Amino acid sequence: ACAPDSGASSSQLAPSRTLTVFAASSLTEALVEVKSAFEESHPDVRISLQFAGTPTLRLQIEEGAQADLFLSADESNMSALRNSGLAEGTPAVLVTNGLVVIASKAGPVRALPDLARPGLRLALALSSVPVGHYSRTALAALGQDPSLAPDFERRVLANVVTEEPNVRQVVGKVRLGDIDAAFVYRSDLAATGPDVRAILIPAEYNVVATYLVAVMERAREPELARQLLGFLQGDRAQSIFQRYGFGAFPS
Amino acid sequence: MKPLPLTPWSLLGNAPAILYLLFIGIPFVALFLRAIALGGLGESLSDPLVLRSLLLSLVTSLISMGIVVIGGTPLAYALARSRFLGHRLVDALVELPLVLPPVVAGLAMLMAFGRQSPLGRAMEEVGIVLPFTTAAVVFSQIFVSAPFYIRAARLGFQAVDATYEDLSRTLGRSPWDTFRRISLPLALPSLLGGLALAWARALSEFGATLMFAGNFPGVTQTMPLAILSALESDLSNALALAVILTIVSVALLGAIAFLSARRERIGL
Amino acid sequence: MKPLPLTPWSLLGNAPAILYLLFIGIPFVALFLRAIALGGLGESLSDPLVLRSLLLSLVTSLISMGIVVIGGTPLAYALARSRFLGHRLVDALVELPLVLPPVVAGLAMLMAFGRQSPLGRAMEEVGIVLPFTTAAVVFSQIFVSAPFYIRAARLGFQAVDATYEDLSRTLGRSPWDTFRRISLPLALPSLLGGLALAWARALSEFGATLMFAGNFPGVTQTMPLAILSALESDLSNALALAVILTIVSVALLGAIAFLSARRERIGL
Amino acid sequence: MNQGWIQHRLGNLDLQVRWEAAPSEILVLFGPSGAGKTTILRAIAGLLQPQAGHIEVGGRPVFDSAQRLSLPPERRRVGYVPQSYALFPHLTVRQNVAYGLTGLPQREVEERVASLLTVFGLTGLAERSPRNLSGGEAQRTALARALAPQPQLLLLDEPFAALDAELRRALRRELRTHVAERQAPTILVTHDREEAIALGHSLIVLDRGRQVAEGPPLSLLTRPSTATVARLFGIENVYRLRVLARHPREGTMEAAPESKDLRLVLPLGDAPEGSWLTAGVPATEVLVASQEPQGLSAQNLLPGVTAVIEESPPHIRVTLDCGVPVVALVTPRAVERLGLAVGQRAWAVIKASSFSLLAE
Amino acid sequence: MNQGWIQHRLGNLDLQVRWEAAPSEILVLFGPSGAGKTTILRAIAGLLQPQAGHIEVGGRPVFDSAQRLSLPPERRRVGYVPQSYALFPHLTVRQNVAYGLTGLPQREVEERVASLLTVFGLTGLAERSPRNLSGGEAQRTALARALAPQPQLLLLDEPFAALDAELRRALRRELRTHVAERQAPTILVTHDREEAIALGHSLIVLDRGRQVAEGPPLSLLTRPSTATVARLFGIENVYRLRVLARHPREGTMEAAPESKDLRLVLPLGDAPEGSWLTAGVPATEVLVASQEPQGLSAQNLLPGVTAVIEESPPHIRVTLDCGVPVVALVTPRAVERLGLAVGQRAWAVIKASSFSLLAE
Ligand SMILES: Nc1ncnc2c1ncn2[C@@H]1O[C@H](COP(=O)(O)OP(=O)(O)OP(=O)(O)O)[C@@H](O)[C@H]1O
Ligand SMILES: Nc1ncnc2c1ncn2[C@@H]1O[C@H](COP(=O)(O)OP(=O)(O)OP(=O)(O)O)[C@@H](O)[C@H]1O
Ligand SMILES: [Mg+2]
Ligand SMILES: [Mg+2]
Repeated sequence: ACAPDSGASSSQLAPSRTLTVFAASSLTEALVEVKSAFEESHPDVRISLQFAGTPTLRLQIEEGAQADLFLSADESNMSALRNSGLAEGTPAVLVTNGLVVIASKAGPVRALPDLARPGLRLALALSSVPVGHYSRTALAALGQDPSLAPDFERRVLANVVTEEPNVRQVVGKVRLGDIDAAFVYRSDLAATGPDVRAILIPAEYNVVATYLVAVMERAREPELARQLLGFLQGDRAQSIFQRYGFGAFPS
Repeated sequence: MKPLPLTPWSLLGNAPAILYLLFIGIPFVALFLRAIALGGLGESLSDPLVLRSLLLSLVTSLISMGIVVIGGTPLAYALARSRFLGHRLVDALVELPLVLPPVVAGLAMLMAFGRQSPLGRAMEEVGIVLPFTTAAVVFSQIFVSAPFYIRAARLGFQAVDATYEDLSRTLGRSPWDTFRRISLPLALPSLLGGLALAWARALSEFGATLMFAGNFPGVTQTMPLAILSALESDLSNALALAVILTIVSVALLGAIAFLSARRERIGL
Repeated sequence: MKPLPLTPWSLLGNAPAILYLLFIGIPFVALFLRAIALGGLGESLSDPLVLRSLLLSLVTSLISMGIVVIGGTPLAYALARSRFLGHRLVDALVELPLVLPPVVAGLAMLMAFGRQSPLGRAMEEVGIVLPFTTAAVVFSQIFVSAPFYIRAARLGFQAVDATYEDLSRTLGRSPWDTFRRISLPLALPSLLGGLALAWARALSEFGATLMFAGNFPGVTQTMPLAILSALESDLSNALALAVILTIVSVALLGAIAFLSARRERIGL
Repeated sequence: MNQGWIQHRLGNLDLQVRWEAAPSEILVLFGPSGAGKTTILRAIAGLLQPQAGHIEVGGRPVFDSAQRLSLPPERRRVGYVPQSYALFPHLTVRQNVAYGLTGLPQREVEERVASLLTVFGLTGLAERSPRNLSGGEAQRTALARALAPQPQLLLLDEPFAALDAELRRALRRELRTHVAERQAPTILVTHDREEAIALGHSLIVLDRGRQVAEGPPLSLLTRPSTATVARLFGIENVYRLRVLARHPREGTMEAAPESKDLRLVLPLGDAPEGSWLTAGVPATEVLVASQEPQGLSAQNLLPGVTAVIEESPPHIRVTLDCGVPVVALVTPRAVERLGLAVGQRAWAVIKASSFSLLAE
Repeated sequence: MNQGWIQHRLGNLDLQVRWEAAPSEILVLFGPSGAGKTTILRAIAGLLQPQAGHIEVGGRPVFDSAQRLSLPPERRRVGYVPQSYALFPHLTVRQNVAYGLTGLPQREVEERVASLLTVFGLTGLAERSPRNLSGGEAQRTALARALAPQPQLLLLDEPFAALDAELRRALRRELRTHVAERQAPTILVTHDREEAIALGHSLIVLDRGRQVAEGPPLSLLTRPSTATVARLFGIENVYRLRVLARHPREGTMEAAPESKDLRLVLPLGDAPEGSWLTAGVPATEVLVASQEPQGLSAQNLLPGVTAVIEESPPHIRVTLDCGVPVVALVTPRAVERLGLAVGQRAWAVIKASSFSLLAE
């Protein structure tokens, strides 16, 4: 399911406090597990998760949504919130992420150079959402790779048929086989399944996406939120994140 | 009386009917086949979260439809019959919500009733907070679905011959009696038709809801939002939920269709 | 004749009218005020990408409506008049697309016409590719909007007294002539009403389109998708686009309303 | 008292009428198609606001343009049977009839409806939808529906037009009884002369919105005072004549149509010699003779030729060409006996006193 | 030739009828409300599929249940004026009339429509919407619309019911001319005896779905052969009598109603002594005397009491109670002269030959 409730074991104790967490949708699976872990150790706390694209979450917070903690997939949206005084203190780094190319197993893409073959159907995320921005950066970097065709970047972009506002939709379309290949987060590999092959991007051309976390100014439970923030940065949570393909936060 | 066998029309009517059937039937068949192939239907059905979403969808859409019918029916009747001040204006405004992509509609509601707006702040001061509550789900559903009901009801009332209403009045019945016993039953097929459209729309609503009410399980996560969430992680679960929603909605619409068919049989 | 002044009703009708007006009016006012406050309207209007989206929206919705009207009208008439094989089934199926959240509808279409399906592969072999093309935009719009038109048209045709059609036949007019000169004009208010609903729905469609057609400027990025894309980065731009879409849609709906008002004046 | 007057313009109709109907009286509105009869009923029922007027039902003003008074239809206590019946299509015959019966215990409603259904011969059709009624059945249902709430004033728009002679007679009797018993007056619209005279206690003759005559029906019929009324009432022979000579001692005068070699003897009137007048005689008062009549007291013996013979049950209508056309209504037996045939010579026999002088 | 037969069940109606109408003939369907008249027209027009039957229009079969033939209405070339007019509400009067004129040059259409509008007195209303017509105006529009395409067979359902006497007469003339000129026969539904006889070349009398009589109207009227027809045609006095004595030499027989001290002299028939028969006499053939009549040739002099006096223009209907009720139609003048009043003694005078023996 999408956001499983705290397990049956903890439900005897009526949770008295609720934390609302707004999180970028790429964190979905990992965060659901982290939530269970936290609730296990804090039986009186219930975490309510709200996943969406980072810009949407920011917009909702700006328009008055009540959130205790905000997990952003990039820096710019977080700093916008900080600038408008909605985020408390300096945002902390949560995890890092990288990009990977995924390709439909039934499709013709087996390696990076295949991306430039004419007639392919590729998907990118919108340049305005973090992953879309990162994808274009990585693509531009790959264009410098001498082992690839000289106009690699142009030819790949010519194969793009859709710019998705959400990275999860990109994954879905590749899974369905209607899109041959796409740039997604490394952490998304956890949600791909067997129909999809992963093609790694050499580290020198890859990007490092940094996820930030901050307690919100209007938090109802600021103290608890700070506790959760600490928990997120702790070993237990970080190991869960790593299992889902995220990099450790550089402490 | 035995109706004329409209043979040429039945045939001509059949061609688009078959095409349309295929066009909408195939995706549904694909959806169902894939959902079955991927499995997970039984699992989803026993998931308490799914049941909560389903319940939330049913309850909120029921409330929305109640409000739409109670508020929309007199409005539609007024639009059909009387020429009150601003009649033209309201008539044009009724359909306005349809032209906004639901996400933008949700955004507009957020900007109207959210904390950033004077209205939202005033409401907050008296303790009313709309955004990200179950009430916001209802608001979103009403916003996007009411026009369907009101428009259909208005056309239905307009098609009722005013002679019947006149005659009811000469028989000593008040305008209210006349409305209830003449106009309403005569327009009922249109009202039910509009209600079916509006209900279907409300049940499938997610854009405005996501923006204005958010996506919190048990509070604002309706079935469409649950499907959307599942879609981002677990296709088989998403498809299972979509199948469940379809079946439940079809049952509801079937009930409405049954009601209007019964009315037709007794001679409407 | 001077109609009766239905005073109690005008009043009772006014209360929901005013409430509804407020309820849908306030978000629109908020939207417009915010768009103006943030500026960017002029800028967006001169952005060639915006104009391309607008044009794409208009062209695709026009094509969709053409197909919906051409295919849906005889289907609605057949549903209203004849009892052909599978009549009940089609009747129930007509509204089915409404119950799917548009995103799921798009997913279903992708699974039906995409590369993974036998049908999609067969089509691809003869050179027809639907997903991620402008045709897919049209398909998505038809899928989500046709039910509104068909249902309204069906109710409209049902309200036409069959006596008129019978009489037209005795006057030597073929079923087609009868349809064109009697049934169609008599049902026209309902047809136009349904068309307005369907058009508004098609213009605001983005869920199915995003899923089935993708979001590519100039090819599949309609106005709602442009708004959605802008929403992810630049609120002022998104609001400006929403305002533009609203104004254009209102102009279209106004034209339809004007047409039906004219028909009413000449005595329908 | 039920009375009133209205003034209303509608299309090319300029309606001006004043009426008065005592309790237990049937007032007949009589006039040709388009005279404005339906419009008057609609105004009284409250379904149309006349531009000016004053309307009282049962002594109570229900409309007054000067006082800006206009009671809604449901408070006027009138029963209205429109020309098109307007039966509620979603209700059965029984439910239609019961519709106006509010505020009564269920049992009483059922009894009243049952008795009305019996009176109107609708018992077997009680559960029928109005769609499946014949024209006459629909008309009877509409009548029963209007009578059910026992209105203070009954407005009937050609209520018997779709009924056969027998039913018509039975329902006329029913209507008369109803009016007499309930002291509830009725305004009845008809274009049927027989009906007007059979049912009406008083009569208003309308033509193109104007009230051209009023009074008790029989006196209007036998002494029609204008050419319009005469024509409307079927005084088939109307002539424009010039007075040639006055014979005050015999109580007669002689007159002739323009440029026709023909003299008619009329009852003496006021018109001076040389003036023009209009005189009429009903076809029933004209006798036909196949041989030149001898020793008859009748003063007008007009020779002519039989031009048309047509049936007009229970009579035969014979038109003679005597210089002017003369229409006579004779019995079939007489036609047979006289051996009348088209083209034959024949005489029209008219008593001077049979002529009416129509003031013009 | 236009002919056919149909059999059809509808509700409690069991319709069985056979008809035949020669070119330039008007066939009248006559019968009480609910007899099935409208149903027959709808079947001929093709708007209803009878359960069994064979229908020919202009010699061409358009329906045959055995051959499973059923032409659609538009190929039957019939013109139909339904009882409810059914004018197209979205078209003007002119457009309604022009509706059936297809495949003609525009100018001809305009001319034909203009001439029809003139004939039907609709010229001033050409651009009106049917909503704003009076009942009679609507009926005329429906007639003009049906006539416009010059159908091979005209089906008229009470086409003059909403018209005043003058218009009715004028339009009847128009219809006769049309039928004669165009050799196009007409089937006309009416419940109006006068209309049936004035217009019909032949007549079918229907009662509850059954054809109870047929033939030329006048002979049906004067020699009605069954009690039903007699009643329908207004032979007001119908008695069930037992034959007491036969007087073959005088050509008469004596008969009496059950348990009534009353003897009637009838024309001689086949019924043996002691058997029952039904005899009828039209009210027009009954004379009324206020004193015991002396030296009259009439064989039935029935003493009685005046029970009812009512107007029935142009006559007065007097009902005497002579043991059995006897209805007489007399002139107003006679009532005046005889000083007739309710409750007075009076005699009914009936010639033996006036009685019709109604086979039962
Ligand atoms: N809404 C209207 N607009 C214009 N003219 C109208 C309207 N309604 C009625 N009329 C005209 O007013 C006149 C009187 O109409 P009304 O219905 O009162 O006639 P009527 O006496 O009942 O005739 P009929 O016996 O044919 O029913 C008619 O000439 C009709 O055409
Ligand atoms: N659809 C129906 N279902 C059941 N009964 C019907 C239906 N239509 C007509 N009838 C019945 O059939 C009978 C004949 O109807 P029809 O309309 O032919 O009568 P009609 O002779 O035209 O009478 P009228 O002079 O009153 O118009 C009526 O008793 C009517 O109630
Ligand atoms: Mg009228
Ligand atoms: Mg009939």
